[in-house]
Amino acid sequence: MSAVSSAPETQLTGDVIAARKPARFTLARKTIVTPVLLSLLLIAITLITVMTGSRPFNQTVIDVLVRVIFVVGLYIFIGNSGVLSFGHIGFTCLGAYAAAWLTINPIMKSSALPGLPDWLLQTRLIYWQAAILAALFAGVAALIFGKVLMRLSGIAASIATFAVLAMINTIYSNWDSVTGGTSSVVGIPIIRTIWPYLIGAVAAIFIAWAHAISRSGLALRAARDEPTAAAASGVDIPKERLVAFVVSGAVMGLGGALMAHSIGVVTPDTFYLSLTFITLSMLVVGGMGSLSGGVIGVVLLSALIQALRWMEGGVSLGDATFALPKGIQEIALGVIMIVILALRPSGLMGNREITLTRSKRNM
Amino acid sequence: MSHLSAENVSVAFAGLKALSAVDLQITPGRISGLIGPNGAGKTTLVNVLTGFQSPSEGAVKLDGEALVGLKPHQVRRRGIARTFQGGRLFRDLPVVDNLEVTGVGLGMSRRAAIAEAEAMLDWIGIASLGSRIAGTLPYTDERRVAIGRALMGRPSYVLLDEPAAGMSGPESKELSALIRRIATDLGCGVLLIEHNVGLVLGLCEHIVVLDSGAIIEEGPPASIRDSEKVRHAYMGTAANTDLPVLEVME
Amino acid sequence: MSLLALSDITIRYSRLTAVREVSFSMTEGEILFITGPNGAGKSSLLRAIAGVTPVAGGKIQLAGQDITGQAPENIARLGLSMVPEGREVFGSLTIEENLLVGTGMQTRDRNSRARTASDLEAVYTIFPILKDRRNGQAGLLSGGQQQMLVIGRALMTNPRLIAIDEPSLGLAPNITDQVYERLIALQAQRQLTLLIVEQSSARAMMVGGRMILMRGGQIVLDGDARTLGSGEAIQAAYFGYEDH
Amino acid sequence: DDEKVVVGFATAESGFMEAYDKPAQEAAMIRIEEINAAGGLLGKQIEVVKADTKSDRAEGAKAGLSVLDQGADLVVVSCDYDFGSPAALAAEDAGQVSFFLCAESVKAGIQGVGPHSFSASVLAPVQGATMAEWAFKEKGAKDFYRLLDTWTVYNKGICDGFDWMMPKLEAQGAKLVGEDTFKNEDASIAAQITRIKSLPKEPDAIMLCTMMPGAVSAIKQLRAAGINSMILNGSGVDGSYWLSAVPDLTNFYVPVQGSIYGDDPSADVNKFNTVYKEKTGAEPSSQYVYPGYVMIDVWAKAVERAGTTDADAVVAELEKMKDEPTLFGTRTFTPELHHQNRARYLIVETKAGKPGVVGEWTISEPVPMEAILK
Amino acid sequence: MLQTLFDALSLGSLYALGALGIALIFGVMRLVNFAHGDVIAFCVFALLWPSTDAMAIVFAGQLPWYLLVPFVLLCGAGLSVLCEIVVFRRFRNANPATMMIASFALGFVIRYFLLMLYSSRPKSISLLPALSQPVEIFGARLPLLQLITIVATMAILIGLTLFLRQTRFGLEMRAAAENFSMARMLGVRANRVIMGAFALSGALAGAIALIFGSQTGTVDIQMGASIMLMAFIATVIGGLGSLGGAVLAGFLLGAASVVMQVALPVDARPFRDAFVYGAVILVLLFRPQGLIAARGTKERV
Ligand SMILES: Nc1ncnc2c1ncn2[C@@H]1O[C@H](COP(=O)(O)OP(=O)(O)OP(=O)(O)O)[C@@H](O)[C@H]1O
Ligand SMILES: Nc1ncnc2c1ncn2[C@@H]1O[C@H](COP(=O)(O)OP(=O)(O)OP(=O)(O)O)[C@@H](O)[C@H]1O
Ligand SMILES: [Mg+2]
Ligand SMILES: [Mg+2]
Repeated sequence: MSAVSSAPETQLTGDVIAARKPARFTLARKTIVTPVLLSLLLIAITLITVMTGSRPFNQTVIDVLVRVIFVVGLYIFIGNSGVLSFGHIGFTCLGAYAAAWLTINPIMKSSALPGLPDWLLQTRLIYWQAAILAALFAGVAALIFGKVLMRLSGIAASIATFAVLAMINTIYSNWDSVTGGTSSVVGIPIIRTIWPYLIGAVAAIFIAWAHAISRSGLALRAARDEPTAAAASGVDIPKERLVAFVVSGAVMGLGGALMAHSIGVVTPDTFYLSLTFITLSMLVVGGMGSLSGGVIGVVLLSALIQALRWMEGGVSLGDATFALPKGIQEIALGVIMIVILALRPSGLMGNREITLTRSKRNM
Repeated sequence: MSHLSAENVSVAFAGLKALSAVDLQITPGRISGLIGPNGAGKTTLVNVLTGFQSPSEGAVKLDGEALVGLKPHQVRRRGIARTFQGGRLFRDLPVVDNLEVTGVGLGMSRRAAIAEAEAMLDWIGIASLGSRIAGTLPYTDERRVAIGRALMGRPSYVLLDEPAAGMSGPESKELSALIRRIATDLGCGVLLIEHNVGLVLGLCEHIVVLDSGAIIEEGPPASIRDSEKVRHAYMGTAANTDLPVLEVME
Repeated sequence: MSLLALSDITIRYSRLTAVREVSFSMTEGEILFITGPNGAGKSSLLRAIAGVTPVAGGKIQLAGQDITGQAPENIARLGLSMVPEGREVFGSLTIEENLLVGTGMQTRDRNSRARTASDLEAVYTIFPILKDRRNGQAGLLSGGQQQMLVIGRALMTNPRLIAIDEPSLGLAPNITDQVYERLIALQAQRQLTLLIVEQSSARAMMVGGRMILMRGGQIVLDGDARTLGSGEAIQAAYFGYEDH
Repeated sequence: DDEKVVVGFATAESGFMEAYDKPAQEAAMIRIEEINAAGGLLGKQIEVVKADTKSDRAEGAKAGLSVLDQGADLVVVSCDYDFGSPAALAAEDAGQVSFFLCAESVKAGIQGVGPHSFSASVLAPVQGATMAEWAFKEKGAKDFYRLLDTWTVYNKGICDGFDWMMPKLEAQGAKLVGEDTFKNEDASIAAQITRIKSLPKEPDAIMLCTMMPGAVSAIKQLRAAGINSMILNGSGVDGSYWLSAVPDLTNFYVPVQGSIYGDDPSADVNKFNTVYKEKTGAEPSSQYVYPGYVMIDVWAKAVERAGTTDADAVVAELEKMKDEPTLFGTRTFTPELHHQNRARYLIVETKAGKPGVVGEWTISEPVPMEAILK
Repeated sequence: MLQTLFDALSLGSLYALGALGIALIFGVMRLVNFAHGDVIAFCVFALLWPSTDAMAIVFAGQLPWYLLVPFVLLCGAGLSVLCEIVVFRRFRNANPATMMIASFALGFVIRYFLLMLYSSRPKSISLLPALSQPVEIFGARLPLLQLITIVATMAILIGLTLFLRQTRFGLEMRAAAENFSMARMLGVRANRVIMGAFALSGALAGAIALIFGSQTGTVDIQMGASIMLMAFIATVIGGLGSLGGAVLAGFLLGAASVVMQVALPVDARPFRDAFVYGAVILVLLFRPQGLIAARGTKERV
C-alpha cells in the first residue's frame, strides 16, 4: 500500500517523524532583541533627561515610564488574548492604594485611614518593597476576578472587566475608613529620582516578553485568532487567559504603586475612565498586537502631547511668540490619533516587533 | 482492540434531528469514510466525537470508556484530533507556530513543540512553508497545514472534514497519498469526510453513508459504489465519480 | 458586442502580483470556465470584476460601461451577480432574508415584487432544504447548505452575468449536478452569461462552453472546454505547477 | 530672591478646573498689583510665574515643580484639594509655602500636604454647621433632612459639619427626620425624592451637601416634584449664573464669605467687586473669587512681618495670626490648623429667583478637630 | 410603590434611549461608539451661544417646543452623520478595538471643542419649563417630564422597530453590518444605509439631550458620559445587536439602580453602583450572549 505514497524525502527511521531537538533557549535568543532594544530606547530617554537636569522634564519622563508600565501591562492581556479589557486600571488602583497603605507613616495612617487592620497600620516599608507587594496584591485580585471572568470572551468580557473597574472605583471611593474615600490620600513618599521608574518599565517589558514567548503566550495568541481551532489543538483557553490576566494585573499593580510614588497622592478617580482610555489609546495607536507597539505608542504619543503643550505654552520664533490657544492640545491629539488609526488600522507597529533583522516572526 | 466509537448517538437542534442513533467505529491504522448529502450530519458527528457538541443521546467511547462532558481541549489531549470544514488556521501566526500551538496545547515545551512541528512539516512535504504567515497561504497549502496541525503529538485518531474541497485533480491526488501515509506510517485511525467520491472510494476500507442523520448504508467501497440507495441519495451523474483520483488509485 | 471585457488587468497584493495583464471578453449568453492550479489568481480576478479588489492596471467593461474602480454596488446594479469564494452568507440573518438582500435594487416597481416572489419560489424548487429552513439562521446551516444558499442568492438579483467562484465547493455530487442543470437552463432561457471558476475539468467538459486556464496570474490556455478538458495541454499546465 | 519676590501659580489654565481657578487667581492678581503699586513686598516687586496643570493630577505635580524651578517663593495651587495637592506636595517637598486658592478640606494644610501648606478659604464643615444652626435659630426649622452627594470630600465635609451640629440642636428640639445619598452624575434622583415624599410630613429644611453641576439638577428635581422645604447648601452653589435653570427658585439658602450681589454690608467688598469687574469685564460669578485675594493678603503680611520670604519664617508669622482682619472676614492660623474652623458667614437667600443677603451668622463654637477630620 | 415604578421607568427610559443609539451603530458597524455621549452633550450646547461666561446666553433654547424639538434632533443627526462621513467611513475594515479608540478620540475632539467654545463651567438653562409641572396619576405625583420621557421612549421604540421591520432599511442594515463587502456585491448601497443608521442614532442622542437638559437644567460637558456608559452596558447585557434587548436592559439597569437606592440601608447606599455592576457581571456570566440573544449571534463549528 505504502508503495502508492510518493512520500517526499522523509527520514523513515525508527520513529516515522524524526525530530531534531533545537538547542536550548533558541527561541529566547531569537526574540530577546526586541525587549533589549525597547529597554535601550527607554534608557536613552532617561539618560537624556538626567543630563538636562530640568525637574519638570524629569517628572514628565517619569510619567512616560509609568505609562510604559501600564501599557505593557495591558498588552500582556489584551495583545495576547485579543480581549479588550477596560478593567485593568482597576488593578492599578489596587496597586497604588496598596503602596499607600504600606508606605505612609503610621501616625498619619492611623488618623487618615483608621479602618486599616492594626498590623497594616504599624507597617512601614521602603517604596520598592511596597511596590513588589502591591504588584502581588493586584495579581491576587486579578486571579480572583479572573477565575470568574475568564470564561467570557469578546465584548461580554470587556464589559465584565469594566464592571470590575467600576466596582473597585465605587468601593474605593466610599470605603472612607480604609481608602479615605474620594479624598486624596497623602503622605506617600514621593520618589523623584528617575531610576526606579526606569527599572520598573524595563522589568515590565521583560515580563511581557517572557510571557509572550512562553507556552501560555503562544497558546493565547492562537486562541485570539481562532478559539475553536485552538480548543481543538488542546488549548485550555480560560486557563491561558487567566495566566495572562494575572501577570498583567500584577504589572498594572506595580505601575500603580510607582505612579503613587511619583505624585505622592492617590484618589480613586485618578484610576478611572480617563486613564483607562488614554492607556488603551496608546496601546491601540502603537499596535495592540505587539509589545513594541505598546512601548512606541506611549513614547510617541507622550512626545506628541508634550510638543503640543509647549506650543500651547508659547514658542518664540524670533521676536514673535507663537502660542496655540489653550485646549487645542487635546483636540490636536484626538485628530492625530484618528489620522494614525485611519492610515494604519492595526496601529503603528501592526503585529510586528522591532528587531535588528526585520524578521517578521512575532515572538 | 482499541477503537474510538460513537454509540447510538443522536443530536437534535431545536426540533431538527441532525443525527439519530448513529453508530460508528474508527480503528487505528484504518481509513474510514463518511459520506452523505449536504446536511446529513457528518460535521455534526465529528463535533460530537471531538467534544464540540454534546449528544442528546448516546455516547462516545474511547477504548470502551465513555468520554462524557469533556471539553474539546480535553478530548484532543486524549489523542483525538480533527480538522475543520473551513481551514481555521491561526491566520496571524507563521505556519510552524500553527503546528507548535498543538504541541504546546498538549503540554510540550515550546522547544520540543517546535522540533516536532518542523519534523511534521517535513514529513508532510511542506517544510518550505514553515515561516509563511498562515493567512496568506493558498487553499491547498492551508489544508495541508491544518492536517499537520492535527497530527502534532501523534494522535491515535484524526477526523478530516472535507480536506479536498476546492482542490483540483492533481492536488487531491497528492492529498490522498498523504492521507494514506497517515494511516499506514503513523498508525492513525482516520475518518474521512469528503464529497469527492472518487477519493473516498479509493482510500477507505470502510464507508458509512449518512442521510438525514441516519446511516443508510455501510460497507466496503465496492458495495457503496454499487448501492442504488446511495447513488440515488447522493451521487448523481457519472461526472462526479469519474474524477481523476479514482483512476490513479485503482 | 461583448458583455464583459477585461483588458490588461493586473492585480497586486503589496509586493505580490497575483494577476498579470490578463485580457479576455465574453459575449452575452456565453459560458466561460476558468480553471487552473491553486494561487493562479482566479479568485482575485473575479473579485476585481465585482469591484471589491482594486486593480493595479487595466480596464474592465461591463455592458459597455467602464466599471474599473467602480463601487461594487454600482457594478451589481449593472447586472453582475457574484458568488465569491468561501461561503459568504450573512450568518445572522435568516435564510429567506439572505435571499432577499439583493432584491432591494428593484423594489420600487410593482412587477419586480411579483418577480421577487417567483424567483424565491424558483430557488426553493432547486434547493428544497432552503425552503424547509427559510426562517432558520443561515449561519447554522451545514457547509454545503450554505453553498446552496449563496448560489440561490445570486440567482435572486436577476443578473445578466453570474460569476461563481467554485460552485461545487462542499456540495454533494448530486446537488452539484442540479446546480449546473439550473445554470445551464437559465443560460438557455434568459441568455444569462456564466463565468465559472471550476477545478473539475471533467465538469467543464460535460457542460461545454469555453475554458480558460490560468497559471501564475496569466492565461496559459484558452479554448473549447470539451476539447481542452481532456487534452494533454491541461495536464501539462498542471504539471507545470507541480514542477516548481 | 535678590531683586524680586516670585509668586508661582500652578493652577489650571485649561480643562475643567480652569473655571474654578481662574476667578480666584484674578482676585489674587488684583491684590498683587495693589501691593506692587504700593511699592512691593519687602521693597521688591512681586513677579508672577505660571504653569498649567491642565486639570490633571500628574500634570499638577509637574506644574508645581516647574514654578519652583522658576524660583517661586509662594506656590499657589488649584482651588480643589484633590487637584491642587500634587503641586502643593512638590512645594512641601522643596520646603516652600503653598496656598490653595480656595480649598475647603482640612487636608489642604498640615493634616494633608504638610506644615508649609495653607488654604485661604473656610473649612467645608463650617458651612454645614453654620447653615444648620442658622436655620434652627433664625428660621425656626425643626425637621431636618440630610441629602449627601458622595462625589467629593467637599460635599462630605459639609455634611460632616452638619452632623456635628445636629446633636446640639436636637438637644434643643430639632430632629433629623431622614437621610439619603446620591451621586453628582446621577441622571435622576427620583428615587431619593420619592423617599422624601413618603415622609409623614415635608421636612422644614433639607441640608443638601453637593456641588455643581449635580446641585442644579438636584434642586430642580426637588422643586419639580413639589417639595418646597428650605434648601440649605454649602458655598459651592453660590452665584446667580445658574438660577435660570430653576425659575422662581425660593426658600433657598447659601453661606458666603462676601456677597457678589452688590449688597454686602461691607462697602470694601462692593468696591472690590467693581475693581474686579473693571479688570476682568465681568462681576465675580461666585464668592470663590474672594479667597484668592485673602490668600495674597495674609501671605504678604506674614512676609512683611518676617522680613524675609524664607518659608519657615513666613509660616511662623502666619501661624501667629489670630482674627487677622481681611476684606472678607478674619483669618486665624495656628500650628495645628492652617484653615478656618469658624468664620463669619453672610447668608444669601434666593427668593423668587433673586438672591440677596438676609443675615449673618458665626457658629457658636469652632468645629472641633474630630469633626473636621472625620 | 407605584411612585418607585415610575422612577424606575423614567430613569430606565433614558438608559434605554441611549442603548438604542449605541445598539443601532453597533448593529451596523460593530462599532461601540464612545463619541455618542459627546454628541448628546453637543446637542444641549447647541442651545446656547458660544461664550465662556458663567452665565449662559440662551439661543435656540428659547424656540417654541415645536421648533426646538426638531432643531435638537437635527443637530444630533447632523453631527452624527458628519462623524460618519469624516471619520468612521475610514474604518470600515478596521477591527473593533481600533474603531472604538477612534470613536473615543473623536469624542475627545468634540468635548474639547465644546470646552474651548463654552468653557468647562456647567451652565444652566431652563428648557421646556412647562414640563417641570408635577402631575398626578394613579395617586403618584410625578413631574410631567417623567411621564413624557416614558411615553416618548415607548413611542420611539415601537416606531423604530416598525421602521426596521417594515422597510428594507433594516434588512440591508443588518446585512451590511455582517458582511460589508458582500452586501455591496449584492447591490446594497451600504454607505447610505450606514449613514441612515448614524442619523437615527444621532437623533436619539438629541432626544436624550432634550430630556436630560429639561430634567437637570444643566448644560455640562460631562452630561452624556454617564448615560453613555450605562447605555453601553445595557447594549451588551441586552444582547449585542438586539434593539429590543438593549431597551429591556436599559430599563432593567434603571430599575436596578432605583431599587437598590430604595432598598439598601443608608450606609450601603453609596456602594449602590458596586451592587449594580455586580449584578451586571452575574448577568453576563449566566447569559454571556445577553438577555435577548440577537437572532443569529449563535455560531456553529
Ligand atoms: N448548531 C446548530 N444549530 C442548528 N442546526 C444545526 C446546527 N449545526 C448543524 N445544524 C443542522 O444539522 C444538520 C447537519 O449539519 P452538518 O453540518 O452536520 O451536515 P454535514 O453532513 O456536515 O453537511 P455538509 O456536507 O453540507 O457539510 C444540518 O441541517 C444543519 O443545518
Ligand atoms: N488578500 C490577499 N493578500 C495577499 N495575498 C493574497 C490575497 N488574496 C490572494 N492572495 C495571493 O494571490 C495569489 C492568487 O490568489 P487567488 O486566491 O486569486 O488564487 P486562486 O486562483 O483563486 O486560487 P484557489 O484555487 O486556491 O482559489 C495567491 O498567491 C494568494 O496567496
Ligand atoms: Mg459538513
Ligand atoms: Mg480561488
